[in-house]
Formats: sequence, structure tokens, C-alpha cells
Amino acid sequence: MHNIMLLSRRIFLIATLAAGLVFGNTFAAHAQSDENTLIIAVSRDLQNIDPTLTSGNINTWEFLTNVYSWLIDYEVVTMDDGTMVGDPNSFVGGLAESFEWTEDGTTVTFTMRDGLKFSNGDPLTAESVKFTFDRLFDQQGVTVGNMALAEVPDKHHIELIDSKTIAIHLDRANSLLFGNMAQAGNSILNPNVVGPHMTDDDPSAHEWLKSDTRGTEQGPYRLESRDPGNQYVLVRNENYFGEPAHIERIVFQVIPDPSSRLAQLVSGAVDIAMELPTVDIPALEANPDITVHRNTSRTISYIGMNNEVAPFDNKLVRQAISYAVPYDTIVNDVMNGYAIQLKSPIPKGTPGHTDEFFVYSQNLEKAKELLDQAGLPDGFSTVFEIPIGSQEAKETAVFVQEALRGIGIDVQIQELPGAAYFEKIQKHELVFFYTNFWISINNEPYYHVYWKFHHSCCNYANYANQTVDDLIKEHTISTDMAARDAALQEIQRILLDEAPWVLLYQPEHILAMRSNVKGYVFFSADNLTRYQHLYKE
Amino acid sequence: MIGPQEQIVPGLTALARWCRRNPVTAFGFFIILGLGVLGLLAPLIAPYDPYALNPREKMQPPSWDHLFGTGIFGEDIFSRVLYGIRIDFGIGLGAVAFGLIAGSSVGVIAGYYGGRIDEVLMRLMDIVAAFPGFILAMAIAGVLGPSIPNLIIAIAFVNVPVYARLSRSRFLVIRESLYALAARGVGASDFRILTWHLLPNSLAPIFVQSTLQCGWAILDAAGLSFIGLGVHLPTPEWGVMIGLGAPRIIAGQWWISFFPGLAIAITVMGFNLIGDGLQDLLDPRRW
Amino acid sequence: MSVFIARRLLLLIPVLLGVTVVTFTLTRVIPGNPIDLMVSPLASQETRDRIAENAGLNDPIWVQYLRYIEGVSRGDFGDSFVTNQPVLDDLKSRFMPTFELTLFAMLTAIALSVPLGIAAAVWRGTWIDHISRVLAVFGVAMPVFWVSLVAIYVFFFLLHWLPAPQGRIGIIIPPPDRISGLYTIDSLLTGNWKALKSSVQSIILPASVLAFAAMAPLARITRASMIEALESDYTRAARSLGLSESSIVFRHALRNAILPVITMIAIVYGYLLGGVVLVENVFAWPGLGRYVYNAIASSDYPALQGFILYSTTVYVLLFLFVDILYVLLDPRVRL
Amino acid sequence: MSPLLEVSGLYKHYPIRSGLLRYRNLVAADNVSLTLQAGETLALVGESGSGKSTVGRCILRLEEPTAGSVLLDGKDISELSEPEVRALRPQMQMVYQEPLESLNPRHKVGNLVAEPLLLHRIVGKAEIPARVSELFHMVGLGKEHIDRYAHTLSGGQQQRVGIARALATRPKLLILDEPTSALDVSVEAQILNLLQDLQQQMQLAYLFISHDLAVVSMLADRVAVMYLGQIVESGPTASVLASHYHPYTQALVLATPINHPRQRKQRIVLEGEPISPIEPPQTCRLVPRCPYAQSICSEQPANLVEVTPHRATRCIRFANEHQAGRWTP
Amino acid sequence: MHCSLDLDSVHRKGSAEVLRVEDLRVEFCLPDEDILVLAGIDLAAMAGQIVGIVGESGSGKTVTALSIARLLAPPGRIASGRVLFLGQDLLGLDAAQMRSIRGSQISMIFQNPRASLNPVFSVGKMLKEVLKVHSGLQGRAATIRAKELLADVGLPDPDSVLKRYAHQLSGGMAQRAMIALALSSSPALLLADEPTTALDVTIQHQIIQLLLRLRQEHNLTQIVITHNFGVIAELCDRVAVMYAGSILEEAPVAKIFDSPGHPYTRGLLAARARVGRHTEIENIPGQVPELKNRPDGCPFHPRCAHARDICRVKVPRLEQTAPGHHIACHRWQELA
Repeated sequence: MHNIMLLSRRIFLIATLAAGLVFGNTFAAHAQSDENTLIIAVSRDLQNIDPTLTSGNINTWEFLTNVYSWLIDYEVVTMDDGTMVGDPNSFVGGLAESFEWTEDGTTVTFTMRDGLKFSNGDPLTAESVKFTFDRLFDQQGVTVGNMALAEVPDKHHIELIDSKTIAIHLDRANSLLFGNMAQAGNSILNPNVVGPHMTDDDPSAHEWLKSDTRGTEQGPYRLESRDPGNQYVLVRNENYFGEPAHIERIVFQVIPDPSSRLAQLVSGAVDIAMELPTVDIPALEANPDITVHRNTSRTISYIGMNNEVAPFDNKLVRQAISYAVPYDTIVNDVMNGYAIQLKSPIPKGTPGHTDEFFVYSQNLEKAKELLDQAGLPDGFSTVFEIPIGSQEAKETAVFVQEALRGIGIDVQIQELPGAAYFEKIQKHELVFFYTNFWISINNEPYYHVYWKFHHSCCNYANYANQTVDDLIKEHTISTDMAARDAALQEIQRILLDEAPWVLLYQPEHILAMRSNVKGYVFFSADNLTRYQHLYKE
Repeated sequence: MIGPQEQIVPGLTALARWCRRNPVTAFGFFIILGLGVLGLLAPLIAPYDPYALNPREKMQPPSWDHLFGTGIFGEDIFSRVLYGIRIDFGIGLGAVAFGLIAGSSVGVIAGYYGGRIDEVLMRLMDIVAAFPGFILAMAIAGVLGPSIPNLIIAIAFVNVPVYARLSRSRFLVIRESLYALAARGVGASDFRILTWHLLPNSLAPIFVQSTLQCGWAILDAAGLSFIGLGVHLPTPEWGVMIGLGAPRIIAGQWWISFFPGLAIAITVMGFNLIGDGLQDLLDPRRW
Repeated sequence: MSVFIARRLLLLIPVLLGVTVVTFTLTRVIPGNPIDLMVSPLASQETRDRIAENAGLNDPIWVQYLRYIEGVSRGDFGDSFVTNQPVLDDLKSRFMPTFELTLFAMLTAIALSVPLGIAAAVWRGTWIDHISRVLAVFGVAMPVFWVSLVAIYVFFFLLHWLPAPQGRIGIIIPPPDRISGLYTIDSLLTGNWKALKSSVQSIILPASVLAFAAMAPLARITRASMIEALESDYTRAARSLGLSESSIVFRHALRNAILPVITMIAIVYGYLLGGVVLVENVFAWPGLGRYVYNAIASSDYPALQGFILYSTTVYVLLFLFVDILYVLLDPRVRL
Repeated sequence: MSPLLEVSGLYKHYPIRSGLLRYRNLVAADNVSLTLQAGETLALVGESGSGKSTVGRCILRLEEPTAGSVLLDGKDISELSEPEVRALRPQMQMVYQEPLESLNPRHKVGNLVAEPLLLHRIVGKAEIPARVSELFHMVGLGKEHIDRYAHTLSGGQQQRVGIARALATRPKLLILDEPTSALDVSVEAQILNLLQDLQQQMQLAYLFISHDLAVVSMLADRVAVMYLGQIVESGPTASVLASHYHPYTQALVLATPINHPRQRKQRIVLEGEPISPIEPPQTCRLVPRCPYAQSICSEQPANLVEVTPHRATRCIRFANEHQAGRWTP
Repeated sequence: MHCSLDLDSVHRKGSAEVLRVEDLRVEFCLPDEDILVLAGIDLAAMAGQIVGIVGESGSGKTVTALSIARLLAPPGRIASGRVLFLGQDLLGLDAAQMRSIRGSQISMIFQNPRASLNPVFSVGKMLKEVLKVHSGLQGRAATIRAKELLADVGLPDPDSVLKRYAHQLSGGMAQRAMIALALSSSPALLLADEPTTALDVTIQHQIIQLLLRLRQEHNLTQIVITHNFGVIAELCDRVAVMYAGSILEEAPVAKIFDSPGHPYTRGLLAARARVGRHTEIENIPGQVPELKNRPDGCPFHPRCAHARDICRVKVPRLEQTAPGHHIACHRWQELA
């Protein structure tokens, strides 16, 4: 038996030694990365990166924005305080050196820059652009919908004039086209790279494009490597037509847990952390090592109520709920003040926005009264559906639940896995739901109200009002600005009265980075960072 | 040598004496009974409404006002942990009951009839058991969507093979037992043998197993809730509560997750102590 | 021996086929339409139909199943809807992290629990027996994800001994050159001390948490089967032959007692495959656990099917391996 | 008078897996035939693995015979359906080798004895308690034992319960499967005496299964010796024990421990162990162990031959020599 | 009652006596109570003698044997007494000393031979280990010796038996193998605990013959424990009759059979079924007492037809009634 005792003693010794090895050297803060590298903590990996058929999560969209370029782009303007921002309503040439509209506003002609090259060195010409749009229309992907909205219904409306010139013909003059074009969906592709992947089974080379970009990039960065689920790395594209990016290499590290991203930022292991919990922002703002960039975005967060499903088909019920939601708590305690209250379905920052019709603040008596009027004095029970994994959604839901309990509405919170949530929302099957992912990248009010309140696509609340439909169709797409604004006023008046949504908030877009990272430019059109502007001190 | 302990579930007095001799197991009973009472009396004991939100006091560390501190909504963790007893016990017992009934029915049918029925049923069980349990439960919970009944079903389903195999093997043993043969010999029908002779003899190990399973079911339920596949927010279920507090751990707000987790650990420990103790009765070699 | 293995492998086929049927059915009923992950909300119905058609989602279910099986037999598990990579590649790339984690957890657990179980059996009723019992009771009672959180709080937040969850290695530290795929081993082999330190610091908490959970059942079964062996007739006979106590404990009893321990190791390893989902999520470990969680959360059928098929195969092969070990260790098991 | 029990050509095979898909038969009973008159005791003697218990169970249809017929009072019970057999069970009962294991540990022994009364409605429900205590008295147990559980009784008492249960339905045939081999010497005597008394009182026919020739010689009128599933010798007990026609019987008798140290016997020693019962040859199965074996023994099938009135043997050599009048046992 | 080891001074005596057990008392220490299972056993075996211990289940035969070899496992505990082996008190030895005696000078075989062989070691491996420990034999020498031993116990084809495992041996072969192991270093004393009980009659007979031959060829002293008087009659020189933890009678074997002195012995002998006897057997009424409920006074008195008041209160001593004949009965003279 001695042997066992000796043995266990020996094991103990070894264990102690090993522990000393690991712990003895107390964990110290990470060394900083060098000035040519940027390490960014993101919440999730890239998904489908085919620019015309992407599912478009933020990371994927931002990735595409940094590796591809478009014919036109947002203008970067300097504000009064010296900061620079991307103006969502002002467009300049991108790959096109210049562009010219015809008088009637139905044709725009682009003149390409000289010496454009793809990242692999292939020349980029108007033929490449024609190739890109032909593929885009053949594929019938996401971008086509946007082009069609701007009255460019098929590939015959894209005219290759010569290798430096290309024209787009519109069926009807409108102001939507550029807003729809300054997006990754219009990324110009390299026929030499993409062409060989086009097969009979897959005429649009989706199989290749959905997971690769190498050789067909022309943006400031190009894809270096991917370690799926873990990281993806961008490296400066030396063939970029514009000013070369400052930072040579960007490592996107996937860290799903927001508090881990925070911890890594604070320890200096990463330079930028995306999607941080708002509750931790005050501490970051107080931290001299960290710079927090805060910009009000046009992202809208609201509670949808399916206007076709009882009891939400009753305006009074919708109003009652709108009176019951604790707006202040949500802005102050869920968003911890990093949001402004949304006071119109058209967010602040979009032309035509007004908060003049907004009446809702929490008033449980009034809410109860409305519920009584609606014939539901005893309230009802319902399920509140939110996407899984969103802290904001979770917290909002709990506060809403508690508030509605106060007027007799029994709410059960259902967290849906991402895909289930999206499937149901696409099919307009959600009845009472939270959503916070929508931003109208094209900052045209028509684009916004058409998608959200006309009967098609993204009118997830199934709101249907002929007057509103008519107003949208007849006035908002016109070039008559006065008529447009008047129509928008009327629309907002109606919507606030009919309350298809509970308007929650417009969050601030918050990006926290190490203080030595400079040069950040906010693009309110899409909230996406263009990394070419960043540099380290 | 002293002969093996009698394989019987003791009567109450025997149990009491046995508990005196096995203070550890008695401790297990004490924990579960105590928690059960606390759960029943939760409305009387809990200082706050478990659903009451108080954003002005969110994420307060433990104090006399809030024994276990407050959570991200300013909810009182202590009250919620108390109410959690009801939910988690319910899930544990529910999952065990479902799994037990389904599994032992399969096992008894397979074990008693044998032959092709046995073969088919047990191959099915093999297939279910070939999945790593928690992952299968995740998949089922994912399919069914989060709710307490679905959670119970998911966990119960995964454990069906456990009960099926246990009751089948137990049944195979006692089916071959001499007393079953003797019962046939005096003219008892299959049904009578099954119900009057075999069932009482197969219950003990299955009962012991259920006690242990109860603890595991609570653990699995908490795990599923933790990753969002379990019960609804803001139900005071312990796994959900740990999940709510998890992001705050790195920021040092430990109490939000700590106390619900402690409650799970104590509960599961209680069930395991009882299960182990009962197992001792059946097989003195084990802990 | 090879006949035995061949026979066992043959017997696996119906089980694995059954498993594919179950996974296939199961994943088909998960809510969430994969089309929505492939196309934007703005896509037209025609686009959606075409993509569904291309993906074969409109065929009868059994055609889809047969196609799936045919693919699986070629090692083609389809492409993940989320990562757009072949599932098999995804699994391969995530296998090593999980393997590294579970391997260290398992080795630690075995190294600690088997001697503990033996000691508890030999000195039954003494303090060491009680300690191992307490450990066994606590070890299985604590939720792994909670222990993970507590460990992070203590070792990162309070003591600053170990880094915040960062995956397998510090973010700015380049991984070691790939030899085995295990960061700790590779950095040791290549003498990359920086990577070694960081990877050890990264793995120590998740591996310890898993090991802690795995220890209890192992110590328990070791003790029980050691006691059974020590109380057996052959042990008494060995004593009557005057053999030394160490020979009786470590040769005679342990050789018999180790068989159920081996089975338990396999069972526990299977259990770790489940526990790892939670632990990997807490520790941001880029392994299979996180992969399958994401697959479930985003209705990634091919990924989920592939993973379940993979883990079931691993599980089943593990038990095949155990059976083979039995044959080697126990003469009573016939070939 | 037709016999109470007539077994003819009883076979029982157990399939044993050998190889992936192949099964081979373990032959537990091989063409066993026997008869038993009312009130008579027939002993079935053999070592472990000889198939004697299997024969007993097959007779009662506690196991399904592979082939053969079992006539109880002229009625072939091997053909009957399960419910029909159940209806016949009151007539034939069994006492088992392991008294503790044959009694359900979760029921009071009184209830176990009452069970057959209840099942076959032997007496009205109200009379059951009285009948149970009568049965207990009959086997020498007191009323205080009725409410006990089996494990709280001693081995002898347990076996008494087993006997009481078997007698509850007033059977004609009792199969006693080594009823005393698990008991202590002093208790064995008590049980044997009890069995003798009961037989006289109730005119029971016993099929007495045993490996112990001493016990057999005490109880049995006739004896059948089994070896590897076959009856190798049968005849009146005294006659068989006095002059054995089969070498196996001889070895068995002579191997039985002596009663007194001075009573040293001339012995034949059976070398080695019995051959495998899996598909054994149809020739004499004792050949490898038999000191008298000749070449003919492993060439010719060994059949049970009646060589003298009421005496049969399966020894080829004996049968031959007996016919030639040359055999001296 | 308390449990403690009585480590009296060790008396060495020179004699041809291989084993002498004096007043051996053994208790089982259970959580609730301590139970006396051996109430003072006295026993002796001269060189080359086969001494039988006969008794019914629960009489303490096996405990006696295990105590002699100091193999008694908890909760059993030797409370007092002496076990003199070749004059040396085994109870005074430390564990290591005892180990060196066990297997080399005192060996034991058990009731269930197949369970006594380690299932994962072949017979050869076991034999070689024992040979290495006690005789220092290794390699070829050990193999040769192992084969000799197997042949010696009558196992045909020792080469093949060496490679076999317990499950590949029949009960009889396993018992022979176990005997070979026990004899590997030519012990002076063999303790055989029900060596034939689990075996068939024909095989049982073979083992008895083997044990007799061992006595003849090796002058091996044996203590044979059995419940079977037939085995006693065939094998033993002397017999001790045990009942409820006491020896009630001890005598040369013929004496026991011819003129049993104790009412229990008489009852037992009379209760045996015998070939050729058809009459009702005399039997001893009642049951063997449980260990826990050992009667006061003479342990046999509740079942004894001759019991008097004194039998109920006073424990009878084992006294010599004739040369070599000992009886523990208050009334042996009256009953003689």
C-alpha cells in the first residue's frame, strides 16, 4: 500500500509544479498589435459572400463593402466640428470617374477611370461592368429588386458604349438609382475570375462567389485568408484606384460573446470591438485607452403588430399597447441612453421625417381605457416573438411584458432561433414581434415607406391602407419635392394614428476602438466602416 | 461473511433507521425536502415578485435588501431562485416521469415478449442512444421551440433508452427468475406474472435510476435554457437566470449567475445523494 | 481479430443508417427555411423558387434522403448554409480544437480519478474514500457552464491569472505551425514558447472544467469495480497464495476492474461531446460544440446532419474501440 | 391402468449462437421417454448438465419441448394452448431447487401460497385464509409464518412454503426438482420425511429429480439415470442400485460418498469430464470416459434397450454381452 | 463486546503438530452490534493428518479456515486465541511475515474453484507469479515446474492448460489448477474449504482421490471443511463437528461414525439419507440458529431432546471423554 501513497504524493508534486508553471507567471495584459495591423472583434463569421445573393449580416456586408467598389459612392464630407462623415444623400464617382444624367433623368452615363485594375492585376473596364450587370440580372438575386425599384428592370437597360463608357437607362425618372447603387450588391466582378466558374448548373458562379472573392476584388482591401468560424483576414489591395489604405492587414476575430469582445478590447488584445453591450459603454467612455464613436443611426427598432391578426387588427388595441410600452425605460435601461426615441415610422435623418404626430408616452390608464373601448377589458394573452441571442431584444421584451401585464395583457416571450425568426418574418407570420435590424440604406423616403408600408416585401406587420398605398405610389417617387413632403406628412399622420408598430428607438451606432486608432468615418447610410480611412498613431 | 443486503425497498421505519446509518443520504433527503418546502412556500418567503422589474436598481450586488443581489432588469435574484425551485423541480420530475413511463414501457415490452419485438425495439433504442444525448436534446428542443413542456419532452426522449435498457435488462433477469417460473407453474397468466410478480421486483432499480435521472434532467434543462433552447424569458428558471447573468461575469457581476447555479448544484447534489444511497441498498459495493 | 472488427463494422451499418434517417427527419422539421438564409428579404418569389429548386428542396423527401445518403457515402455532407463551406471541411477544421480540448480534459480526468478511485476502494471507509465521494457528488451536480462562468470570474476577473475567454490562443499570437493540429503540442514541438504559453493559458480553464465533470463518474466506477475485484474470490485466493498487496491491487484486481472503467471512459467521452457545446460557447472555443450550436440556431440542416452523423460515428467507433480493447484485455470475451 | 404421466420422445434443444449467423443446438433432452403411475415415485438422476431439470420443466410446459408428447391422464398436454395448460396446472405442480429464489421476495409467503387457490378458484375467496393456514400446518409451518417474507425464513421453512404452494391445488403429480440439495443435512431429512408423509396422505405421484443416489434410494420406486440429455439406464430403484447395467450408473453409484470410513469401495473412476452437449454424437456419449469402452461403442448408435423386465440400458456392450449371456455386472 | 486483536506473547513449541488452534474467538463488527461467530475454537492437526471440520451452513467452518490463514476480511475480526503453526503463533505476525507464510507454507483452496482463478490471467501466468514469489523461479525453470505441478494434480496436457483461462476450464479442472497453485511451494498445510461441494459426484470423487494421493505422496497436512459426512468418511483421519461457532465434538473419524458422543453428531449422522434405506429418517427438529441469535448456554440446546436447565445457561467445555475423543456436552456421560 505504500506504493499507492508514494505514487499519489508524486502525482501531487507534479500537479503542483505544473500549476506553478501556468499560474506562476501571472497573466499580464496583452501586447498591442503593431501599427500595420488592425485586429477587430466581430460577433460572427462571414456567411454567403456572393455580393448579389448575400443574406447580408452586418459582417458580411461590411466585408463586401471593403473588398469591392462600385461605379458611384457616397461623398465624404467634413462636418463643422472637423469630423468626417459619409453623406448618404450625396454621390460622387467611384470606379466611374464621372457620370452624367440626361435632361429627362432617364439615362445616366458613366465614364470609367483610367487604369483600373482588379486585385489580381486584370484590367477593369466597362466590359467588366456590363458583365457584372448581365450576371446580376441573369441571376435574379437581391440586387435586381433594388434596380427594378429604380425602374431598371432588365439587363438590356444597361448599355455598353465603349470600354470606358457605360450607360443605364431608366423607364421613368426617379431619385432612387444612386442610393441603390452605392452598395455591395453592385460590386463589379472580374470576368476572368468569375467567368470560368460559370457552369450550366450554376450560370452565375454562385458556388464560387459565395465563399470567395480572391482576384475579383477592386476595393481598398482584398481577402487574404479565412479560418471558418474563427477569423478572416483582409490585406491591403495595392491595385486599389483610390488612396491606398493606411492599415496593411486587418484580422477579423470571431468572438460571439459580447462581453468577451469587451474584455479583449479593454485588455488591448483587439483594436476594435463591434456590437458591445450598451451597459458597458459608460465605462469605456471613461477609459482613456478607448475611444467610443457614437453616431445616431437611422436603424429603426419597433414592435410589429400583425394588422391582420386579432386582436391586433383592432386599431384601439394597437394604440393601447403603444400607450403601455415603457419608452423611457427602454431607452434609458435597455439602451442605457445610447438611443433616441423613435417618434415616427420614418426615422430621424431621413428626408420628410417629422415627430409632430407622435403622441405616445407610457400612460397605463389611457392604455387600459383604450383596451376597454376595444372590448377587451380583461385583456388577452399573446406571444411576443424575438430573435434569440439579442440582448436588446431580450431586455426590451421583458420590460414590455411587465408593462403589458399592467393592463391585463399576458405576454409570453418566445425566443426564436435566428433562422426560424427570419423565416416567419419573411412570410409575415409573426404576430407580435420585436425587430431592430432594418435600415434603409438608400436614404430616400420612398425606399423606406415603400418597403415598410406598401403591401409588398417587408411590410411585416401586414399593414394595409389604400390611402397610404396611393400616397406612396403617386407622390413619394416623384421628383416634385413639395408634393413628396406633403404626402410624407400625411402618411406619418395616418400611421401614427393607426399605430401598426410600437415605435421604440433609433439606436446610436457605437464603435469602440483603442485610442490609438484614428481616422474613423461614419457612414450613416449603412453604418458600415470603411477601413481604408483608419490608421494608427 | 455477512450475506448481501436484502434487495428490498425498506418500509418507512427501516428507511428511518437506514438514514441514521447513512447521514449523507439523509442529508440528500433533507436537501430535497427542504427545497421542496421552500418552493411551495415561495410566495410567503420571497420578498419580491419574481417577475417584478426595477430598472432603477439593476445589477446591485447582494445586500440586505436583495440577499442575492439584482439582475439585469433589477429583478430580485433571491425571489427568483426561490420560485425557480418550482420550475426546475417540475421540469426534472416531469422529464423523469415521461422518460420513465415511455422507457420502461418499451423495456418491459421488449424484455417480456423478447424475440422480434425485442429486437426491433432495442435496435430503435440503440439508434436513439447512438446520439450524444445533450446534442439530441438540443436538436429536439430546437425543433419544438422553447417552452417548458417541450423541454421536458426533449430531455425525456433522450433518456428513454436509459430506462428502456434498464427495465429490459432488469426484466430479462427477473423473467428468468425462479419465482417467475414458479408463478407460471401455479398457473398464473402472463399478465399476472407481469403485474403481480415482475413489476414490483423491477421497480427498485428503476426508481433509483429515476432519482439520479432527476438531477441530470435538471442539469440538462438548465443547459438547454442557458443557450436559449429551454424555457421562456423571464421565467425564473435557473438555467435561464444563469444565461442572463453570463455576459456580466467578465464585468465582475458574479451574483446574477452564481446563485441560480448554486441552487442547481445543491438540488442535483440532493437528488444524487438520495439516488446513490438507494443504490447502496441495492448494491452495497457502490457509493 | 480482423474478422471481429469487420463483423462489428458491419453491425454498425444499420445503426448508422437509422441515425441518418432520424437526423434527416429531425432536421427537416426544424423551423426556419434555409432559403431565407441564402437570399435577401427583398428577393422575389421566383428567385426563391429557383434557389430552392437548385438546392433540391422541392424534390420528394425520400429523394432528398437518398441523395443525402448517396452524398454521405462519398463523404459529401453538403454545404453549410451558414458558412457556405462543405460541411465535411467545416467539421474537419473544427475537429482539432474540440479534440484538443476533450483530450486534455479526458487525460486530466483519468489521471486524477482512476488513482483516486483505486485509493478509495483500497482504503474504503477512510478519509480518502470520503473525499472522493464528496468530489464525485459535487462533480456531477454542478452544471459545467456555471462552473465555467465561476472559473472565469475567479481566474480572470478576481485573480487575473488567466485571460478572458479568447478561444484557443491569444488573438494576436500566431498559431504554431501545424504538425498535429493541437496548438499546445505543436507549439511545444516547434519550440514556439509564446504560442505554448498562450495556448496553455487558453485551454487550462475549459479543459479543467470538463475534466472536473468527467472525473466523478470515472472515480465512481473505478472505486466500485475495484471493490468488486478486491472482494472477489480470486482476490481472496491470490491472498491465500501469499501474493503481495501491491500485486493484488495493481495486477490482479486492477486488470479486472479496468474493464468497466474503460467503458465508462467511452461513455464519459460521449458525454463530453455534449458538455463541450456549453463549454465552448462560454469560452469562445472555435470547435464543434459551437459549430453545432450555431447550426441549430440557424437551421443549418447540412451542418447539423453532418455533425450528428459525425458525432454518432465517433461515438459508435469509440464503443467499437472499447470492444476491441475488451478482447485484448479480457480473455473471456470471445472473438 | 393407464399411467398418470407418459412422456415419449421428448426433445429439447437450445440454439446457441456460433459464428455470425450460425446457430448450433445444445441438446438438453434427447429422446426422453418415461412413465409414472399415480402415487408412484420416479427418480430422474444425473449430474449437472444431464438435462434432468429440463425434462421436468418440459413436462409441465414451463419450457416448450422441441419435440415429443407428454400425456397427463392420457391427455397430450404438449399440444395444448397456453390457457388450456393453465387450466391443467392444478393437477401438476413443481417444487424447486432454490427455495428462496422460487419465492417472490416482494410478497408475503401466505399470499404466495394463496395465489394458486385464487387463480384456480379452488376455494371461495373467504375461505382462502383458512385453507392457507391449513396448508401451512400440513407442511409443518405455523400461522406466524403466513405474514412473513421469504427471506426472513430459514431454508427449510422456505422449502416448506414451496411445498405448501405446490400442494394448494391438490395436484396428482408433483415434480420435485432437487428439493433438498440447497439445504443443510438436518433440514434435508425433515423435508424428505415430509415429502414421504405427504405422498402417503395425498396419493401423490412424484417425479423426483436429484443427483443424490442416497436420497433417491430412499424415496423412489423406480429410477432413470440421465447422462448428457439421454436416459442411459432405468429400472426399479433397488434393482438399479444393486446391479448397474450401464458403466455410468456404476460410476455414479460408486462415486457416491460412503457412509462410513470402513466402507471402502472398489471404485471405477470416470476419467475426465463429460463431452460437449452441443450436438453430441448419437453413439455412446460416455466413450471418452468409460473404462470399458470398446471400438464398437463409438461406431454404433447407442439406443435404450430393455434387457431384462423393467430394466433398460443404453450400453451397447452390455446389451450385446447380456444377449450372449456373458455379462456379470 | 469489543473488537480487538489479542496479541499475546508467542509461544514456540517443538512438536510434530503442524497446527494447533487455541480458543480462537472471532467477531463480526457490524454497525449496530458485534456478533460472536467463533466462540473459542480448539483444533489440532499432526503432520500428514487430514482433519475434517463438518458442520451445517452458518456453523463457522469457513470462518475458522479463513482465520487460520488470516484471510478474514472486515467486518470479521479475530478477537482472541492463538493459531500455532509449527509452533509459531500466526496471530502475532505482521502482514508481510504472514504473506511469506501464506502460499508457501499454508495454502488454501476454495469452494468455487473457477471464481478463485483470476479471469484475466492464464493458469500459467498465475503459476509463474506464485513460483516467482515463493520459490524465486523464473523463465524456463518456472515453466517446467508449472508443468510438473499440473501433471502432479492430474491435469492431462499441462502445456495446453498453462495457456488456459478460468472460463476455459471445467470446475474439476479449475479445482485441480487451484490445488496446483496451492501446492506450488510445497506447503506444510492445506486448508480446503468445501473443495468438492460445487462439483458433480463423479468429479468430486476425482478430487477426493487427488487429496488422498497428496497426503500419501507429500505427507500434506490438510484441514478439510465440508458439510458432507461422505467426504469426511472417505478423506479424514480426525473430525471436528461444528455447530453455531463452537466445536461440539472432536474425534478420530471412525469414533465419530461408530460411537458419536454428542447428541448433535448423532442426530446429524442419523439424519443422512443412505442408499438402501427406505424408512423415515430420524431428524433434528428446528433450524440452525442465525449468527445473530446464538443461544446462551449450549448452542444446541434449543434443538436437543436431552437438554436440561444447565444446558440453557452454561456453555459446555470441550472435554476429553476418551483418548483423542472430545465432547462439549454437559450430559455426555449420561447419554453415552
